[in-house]
Amino acid sequence: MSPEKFVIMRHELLLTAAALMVLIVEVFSHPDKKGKVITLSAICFGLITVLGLLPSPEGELFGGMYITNAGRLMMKNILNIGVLLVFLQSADWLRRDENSEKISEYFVLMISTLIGMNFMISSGHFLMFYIGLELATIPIAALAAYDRHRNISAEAGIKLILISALSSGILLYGLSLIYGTTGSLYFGEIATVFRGSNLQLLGFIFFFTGMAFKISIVPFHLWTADVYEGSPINITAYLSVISKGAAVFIFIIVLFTVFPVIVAAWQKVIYVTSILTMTIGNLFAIRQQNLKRFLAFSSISQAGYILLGFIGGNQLGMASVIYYILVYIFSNLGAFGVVLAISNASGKENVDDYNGLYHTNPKLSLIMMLALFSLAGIPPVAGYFGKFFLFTAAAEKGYYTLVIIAVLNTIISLYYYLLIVKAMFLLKSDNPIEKFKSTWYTRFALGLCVAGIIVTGFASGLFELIRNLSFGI
Amino acid sequence: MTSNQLMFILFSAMIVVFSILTVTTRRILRAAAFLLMVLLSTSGLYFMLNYQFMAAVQLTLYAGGIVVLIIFSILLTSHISQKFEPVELKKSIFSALAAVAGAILCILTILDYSFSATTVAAQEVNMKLIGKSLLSVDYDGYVLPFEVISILLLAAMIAAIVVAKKGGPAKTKTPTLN
Amino acid sequence: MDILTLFVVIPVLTITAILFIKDIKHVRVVTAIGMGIQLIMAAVLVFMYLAARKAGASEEMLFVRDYLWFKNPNIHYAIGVDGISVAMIALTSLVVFAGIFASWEVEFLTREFFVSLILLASGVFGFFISIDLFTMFLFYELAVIPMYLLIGIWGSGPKEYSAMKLTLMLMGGSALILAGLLGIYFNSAPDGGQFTFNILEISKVTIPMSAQRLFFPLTFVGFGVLGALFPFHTWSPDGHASAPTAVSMLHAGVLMKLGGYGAFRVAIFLMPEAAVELSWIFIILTSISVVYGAFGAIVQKDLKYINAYSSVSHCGLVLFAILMMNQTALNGAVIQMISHGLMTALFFALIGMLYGRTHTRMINEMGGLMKVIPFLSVCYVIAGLASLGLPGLSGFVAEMTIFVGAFQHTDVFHRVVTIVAVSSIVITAVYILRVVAILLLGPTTDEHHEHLTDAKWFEKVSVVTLIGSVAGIGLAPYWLSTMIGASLSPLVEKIVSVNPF
Amino acid sequence: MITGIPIHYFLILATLMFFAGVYGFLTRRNLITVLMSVELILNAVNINFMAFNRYLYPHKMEGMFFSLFVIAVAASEAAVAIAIIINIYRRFSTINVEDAHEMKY
Amino acid sequence: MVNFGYTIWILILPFLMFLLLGLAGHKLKPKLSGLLGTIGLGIITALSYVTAYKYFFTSEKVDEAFQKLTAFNSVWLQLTENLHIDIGILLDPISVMMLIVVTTVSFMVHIYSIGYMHGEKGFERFFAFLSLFTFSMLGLVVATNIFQMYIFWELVGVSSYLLIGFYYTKPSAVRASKKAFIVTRFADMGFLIGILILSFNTKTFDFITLTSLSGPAITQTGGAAFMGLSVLTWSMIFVYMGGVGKSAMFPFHIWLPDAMEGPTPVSALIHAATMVVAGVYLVARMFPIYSIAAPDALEVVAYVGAFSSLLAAVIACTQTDIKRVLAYSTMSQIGYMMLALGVSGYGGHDGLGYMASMFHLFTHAMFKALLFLGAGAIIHAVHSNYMTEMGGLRKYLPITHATFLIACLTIAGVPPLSGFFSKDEILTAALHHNKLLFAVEYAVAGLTAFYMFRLYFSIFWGKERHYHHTPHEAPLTMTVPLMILAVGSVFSGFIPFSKLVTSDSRPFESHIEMAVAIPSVLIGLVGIFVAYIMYSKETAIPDKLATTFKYSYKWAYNKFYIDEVYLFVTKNIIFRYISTPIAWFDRHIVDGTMNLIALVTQLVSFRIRGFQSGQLQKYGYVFVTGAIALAIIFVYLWK
Repeated sequence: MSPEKFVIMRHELLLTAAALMVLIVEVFSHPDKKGKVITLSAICFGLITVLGLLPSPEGELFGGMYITNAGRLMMKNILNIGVLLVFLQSADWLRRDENSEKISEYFVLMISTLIGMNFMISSGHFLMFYIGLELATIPIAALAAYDRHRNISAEAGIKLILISALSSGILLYGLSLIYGTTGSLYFGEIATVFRGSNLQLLGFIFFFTGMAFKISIVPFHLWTADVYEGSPINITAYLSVISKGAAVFIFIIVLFTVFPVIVAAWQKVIYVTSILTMTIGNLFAIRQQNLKRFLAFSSISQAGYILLGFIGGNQLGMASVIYYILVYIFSNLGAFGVVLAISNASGKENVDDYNGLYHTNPKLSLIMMLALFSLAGIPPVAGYFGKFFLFTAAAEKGYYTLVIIAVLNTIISLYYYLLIVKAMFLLKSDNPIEKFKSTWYTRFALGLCVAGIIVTGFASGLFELIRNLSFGI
Repeated sequence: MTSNQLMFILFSAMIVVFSILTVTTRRILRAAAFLLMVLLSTSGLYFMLNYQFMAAVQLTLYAGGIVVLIIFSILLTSHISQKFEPVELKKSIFSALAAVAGAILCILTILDYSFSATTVAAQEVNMKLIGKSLLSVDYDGYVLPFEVISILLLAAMIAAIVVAKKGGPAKTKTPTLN
Repeated sequence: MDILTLFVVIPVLTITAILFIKDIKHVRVVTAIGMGIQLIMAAVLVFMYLAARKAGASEEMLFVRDYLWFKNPNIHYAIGVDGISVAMIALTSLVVFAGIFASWEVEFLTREFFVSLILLASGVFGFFISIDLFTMFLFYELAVIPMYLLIGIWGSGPKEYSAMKLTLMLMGGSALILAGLLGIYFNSAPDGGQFTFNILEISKVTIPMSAQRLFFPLTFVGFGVLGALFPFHTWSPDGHASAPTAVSMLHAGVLMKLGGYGAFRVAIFLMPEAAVELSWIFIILTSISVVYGAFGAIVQKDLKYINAYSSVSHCGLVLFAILMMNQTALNGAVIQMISHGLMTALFFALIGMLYGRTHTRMINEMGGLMKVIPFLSVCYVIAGLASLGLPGLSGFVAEMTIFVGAFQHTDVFHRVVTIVAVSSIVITAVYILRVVAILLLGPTTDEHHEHLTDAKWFEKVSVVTLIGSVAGIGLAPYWLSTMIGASLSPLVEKIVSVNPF
Repeated sequence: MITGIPIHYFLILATLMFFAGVYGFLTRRNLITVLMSVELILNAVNINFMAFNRYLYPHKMEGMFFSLFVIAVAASEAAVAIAIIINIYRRFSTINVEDAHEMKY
Repeated sequence: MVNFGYTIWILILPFLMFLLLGLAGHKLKPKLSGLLGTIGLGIITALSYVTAYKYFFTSEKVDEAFQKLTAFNSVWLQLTENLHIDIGILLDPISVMMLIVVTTVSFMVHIYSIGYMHGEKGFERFFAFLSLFTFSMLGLVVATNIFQMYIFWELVGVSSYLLIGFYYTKPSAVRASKKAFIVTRFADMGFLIGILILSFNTKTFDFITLTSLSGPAITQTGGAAFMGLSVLTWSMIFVYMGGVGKSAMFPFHIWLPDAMEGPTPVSALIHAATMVVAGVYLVARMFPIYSIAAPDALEVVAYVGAFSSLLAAVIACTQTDIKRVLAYSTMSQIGYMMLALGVSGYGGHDGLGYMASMFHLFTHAMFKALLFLGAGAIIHAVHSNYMTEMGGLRKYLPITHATFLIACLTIAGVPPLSGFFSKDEILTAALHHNKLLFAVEYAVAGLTAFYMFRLYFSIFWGKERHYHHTPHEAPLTMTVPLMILAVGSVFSGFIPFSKLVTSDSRPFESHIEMAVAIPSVLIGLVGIFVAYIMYSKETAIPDKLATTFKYSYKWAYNKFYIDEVYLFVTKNIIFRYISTPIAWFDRHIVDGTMNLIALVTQLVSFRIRGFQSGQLQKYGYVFVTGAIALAIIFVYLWK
């Protein structure tokens, strides 16, 4: 392989190197100085993130099994940013005594899932796609079960891995049908012979099911809430943002490159499921008390909105989906960051516990509010722009009914986001969360989130960039 | 009826029967045994399909690896003689309905489709070719998945360790959460 | 930097300043200074506008600036004003200015209060200067959201419920608007070419009728929710009742006008054909609003409820006039917006001050206050008289313009509903006088109320500013009416070209 | 060796096995048996791939390799799943799937 | 051409006075503010007299007719291309006459009030309101267009409201003021609708254009007909509705008696002499239209006027509150004026009724103001409003007594006092037009004489009551106006109205028709005589009569229960059956719907929670069935 090809694959290679390095450091470092691993990993990952942003040639490797172009690179970069934020946020959590044994494992697993996602995004072949998908799922199940002292953590782990196995089984069955009817698993080749017969449609639906599981689209979402609730908060954040984002990315790539022929069919599927997803997600979110669970349902409904960008089948839709994921990363990680910080400091995770938070921790409350507003799509924060573009994309193809349903759903979602705001700002508590100071990591992560939430919206250049880059997918 | 067909009927009958037994038997170790039978029959099918390599892999990896793993875990977690309570009727009926519906749907759709065999000459599958393909970086080469799966296996190993590792210091301390 | 953008920048600067002030007591001073500057700016803008018009500037909008923001969708930061927006900006700065003095004594989380208040104001200002639908909508929502905190934190009564209801209903309206905006956007170039959000450009094309039929109701109802269109007005009584003084002032005074302004600027102006075709539905709804709100106000016991219902009635009149779609009625609509904005702000300011003294808003728990706090009481009477349309105060000018304008339609339907709307002036008189009689006149009923103190200096500033404006418009409406009228002509031309009446 | 056997037979067989696995997934009480059902599902998929490869596209080995990797993935999946199951057993002293429902609604 | 440009000051001055007294009044000494107001009004009065002189005697006439002069006009508000509200000053015979009436009476009342209101709390407020009223009334009078008239019409309404409720701590006053405002407001709604219809058809508000014989109102007699009457007629009836309200004609008269809760000078000024005749003035102002283009509307005017005058006269006979008696008397007299207009034709001698109406308006202003001010002096002296608590006061209040007697004689139509002349002209006009109306008015003339002298005798004669402290004559500030007005009442009958104020502004010859005059004087004398018998001494006759005609007396005493009907309508129908249900509907149905949406959402959210059972296999079940369902739907059903 020429060096140029290394550059093309640099995301994956760098990550692999990082994972190995962490392992090596783990082996050779003194047991009492495991904390250093955190710093090392964060710095290392920051470097990778920055390096990933460098311009890169496009190209195909391994006979078309690995495809990279500006658009996919951008997706990887977006994920990198998200993971960096998650790493920063998890620093405090990792420093807790019960986790000190497994710091480097945490990083290795996280990075390997990210490698999986990157391969998934870069795949040009369903085998690569499948392996990437599994690589992105299996270690997360272990991470979900990471908290050995919490029963629900193990429960989350088993739920995740079993449902994911079922889902990948169905997905594989679908893939097998697609393979049987087209004779290839290369994206490009499938696209040329795909005609949309019943069997192919069946294959597509089963494939869709598998993706829907990852994106947690109704009715394939039921695992989401339990796994989110049971997992450690940073894993939940990772699942809700990175894992979902990667799935969205690859899904959009597959839809546009493999199945453009049956666009009418998948638009219908998405039409129905997006309505279901938004509505069901919102309806469940209303009643949640546990913030993680709450954010789980919120993220389900967010997935419904994201589908709006798919349905147009247009370039604006693609761009707005990618853009929205970016925005969503900042917003959701902002929210999770606050939840995590508070959970670390006080162990409280319920909405009631947040009563009167503003009076003790005003900054955290403000960040939380900003993040929630961004999730709800309230201007002038980025979420507003993201949602607007998604809706615009759907409206461009005339899906006005869908847009109206979606905007009405945003009202419901606003309701429950406001419930949190209400708890933090309006209500008083006899037993508020005490004032505490976060560490540098958390602050930095939250600062990045806030900057992202505010800047991503106004900086039109960013969206323009995404729009231009997404053209090549 | 040719011997092929006979063999096929034999294997498929075994597969179907043992599959159903696997998911219905009330003794867990038997279930594992039935699963093993299914996997073995499957490898027989692979022989029939003239994929000896795959049949071997199936035997070693699946039958030899996974099933053994499963049996170990059964031994770890259950009494061998333990008999499950029967499944709730409602649950089993509904699940069966779903499964049957899905099967009918898929079968009808499959039967509806007329597969057209390729006209390109078949490729002799031998170990050399498999090895070459597995290490090829060109079209139809599988070195990249091969590399990635190694990462996956490594990650899975670490994951399994992380999960199953008997608790460190945290175990002795009272958990602060929950 | 152009003068219009300053209207958004100054609030933002003020907020920044507030955030960096150490001493919490200086917060309100800084706020007052900031909004004072804004008021001066508004005056300057009015003069600049008039001067420019006098100098012969004949474009529809003046001081137009257009910066590309997003290329696709074609979003610009486009601003510009005509007489209507200038008038609304002036109104807003007046009400905000008065509002700040009315909330001089906010003790709880002072800094946050003023920040939210100014954020709200900046949304409103932004809305009025925008001529790009996207930016307009952005500012619109920006103006709605701080309401939640303002009512929820500093409100009274069932504030959480009210705040939630208000926010959700308004956002529900804005959801419809959003759908409508997208529809307009994708029909803004029926002959091919670049889609646009720019109002001026869209107004030059005719949106296909089939699209108009769908999006006119959406946008109109969407804005109508904020304009308290029956039956989407129910956020108003609860919201106003629970809101703190300045917020009620701003909300009833300015924010509800966003509804009318938007309904006019977006719904009617861009889709006149559908407006003509479908207006009858909304005319019926608005005439119901007008009469219904007034009747509803008669039996209320809470001062703020009375005023909220009264606002339903008056804002219904705004929408009613807008739907009449002729120069005079539209002119009346704009004047009514301003007039109602001022006087309802005045009302709420006074109610707030009364509440601050008596700690009740129930009219049957108060009585004979005229003797105790004459200044506030007289001001209340003046506000009441303005509200019931006494000549010499602004309400009269607006109502008469609307009635005369609405009556210019030759068909029976429009004239009959006009007469229905006219009947509201009597009902208004009934509830205003009822309140005045119970609240202010007669003997003092509660002995605790006998030692109340009259208005303090900052309250006087607040109230006098508003009364001055109300009386100013009422006594000499000509300049305002002409300024608005001149700006309306091009808009009306477009509407009239499709209006068969 | 497959002359006289239509491809449909293989596909139907795989489908039956697949849905037997699904049925098992939906009804088995023990987490390990659920895992076994998953193995059935994956195995069914493998049969599909192999059959397609042999019958329709014998000039390439995509289906076969896919099956190969599925087996590998299945193995790692099983490993992790079993690790978690054992962990659960340690915590709950049971691996009845119905007992793992602390989180709901 | 005489320049009348200065007349604008007639409007500006009182307004400035209002602002000065209203804003700075509480800082001035009460005395000073009263004085300021009075001086200001003196100047205005002087200006008015100058104007009248110049208008009637020096201004040019065309074709013998007084011209309508627009002394000042400026656009106040442009509504449509054609319609604009102007603020201006229109001088023609009736407006100039009204200027005289308004300023004179107002000036008298100002002077009187200095004495009457002495020491009252809110003295300066009183004068501020008086100034406001004067401003509004003058603006109404000189209005150049119907909308200006409407503006000032509303303003007089509100000044009246403020003044009736001057004693705002007194619940009855508050109620009365509210009632007055709302009732007139309701009538004004009719006025406004009338204006809208009228202006829509004629495209103008301007009085000169409207009333010009070649103007749109008269030449195009309205558009389509509605219920048998032309649109124009309807508009004029609606406009008249405003007049009915303001002039307290049936059925909108109920506010007037209650309005007597206000300070007596106010009653004299507003509710006797000036504001209440605004309705008459309105009809007179629009008279050409009524007469030529909408005779049906004019009939309405006549009948409403006649019925009101009769009704009021009957009620007045039974009331004991002297101010109420006077109020009903006012209503009755205004009925006369309305009737006169209603029976009048246009131009020349046909316009006798019009002239008579204006004439009566003028004389009535004098004597009714006198009566009220006199009543004020009496009340001032005895601190009671009820004639049952008075008697034999002539000893204590000589000046008041004398002037009051003059006024009573005047109103009873005893020659040669002014009332005789004006009433006689009205009866003449009625006789020529409609015998029925004449008969009614003839009877009313008798009743008027009766109840006025009932009042007179009860107060000044009869049995002396026990007073808390000896009544004493009012101070000079109060008696001087009485005397001046008495002079006016006596002599104003000699003003040659038919030369000055006529329907077509051209003078004509009028003379007393003995056939009408003699019977009317006779019946007046009969009325006085009956009253003398019944009330000059304490007798049992009134009570006896009251018991004989128990029911009719009770009905009349209770004002024919019209108030109760109104109360029923407002309290029961509007409050109980309209407003309360609407408020309920709003809270429960409309708002309830919104809450219901929220509730249903919550409920659904609760109901579907079973999906999220926590059971892995249920999740799997949903997963699988979901996949199968999607497949069935999208592969087979919905392609």
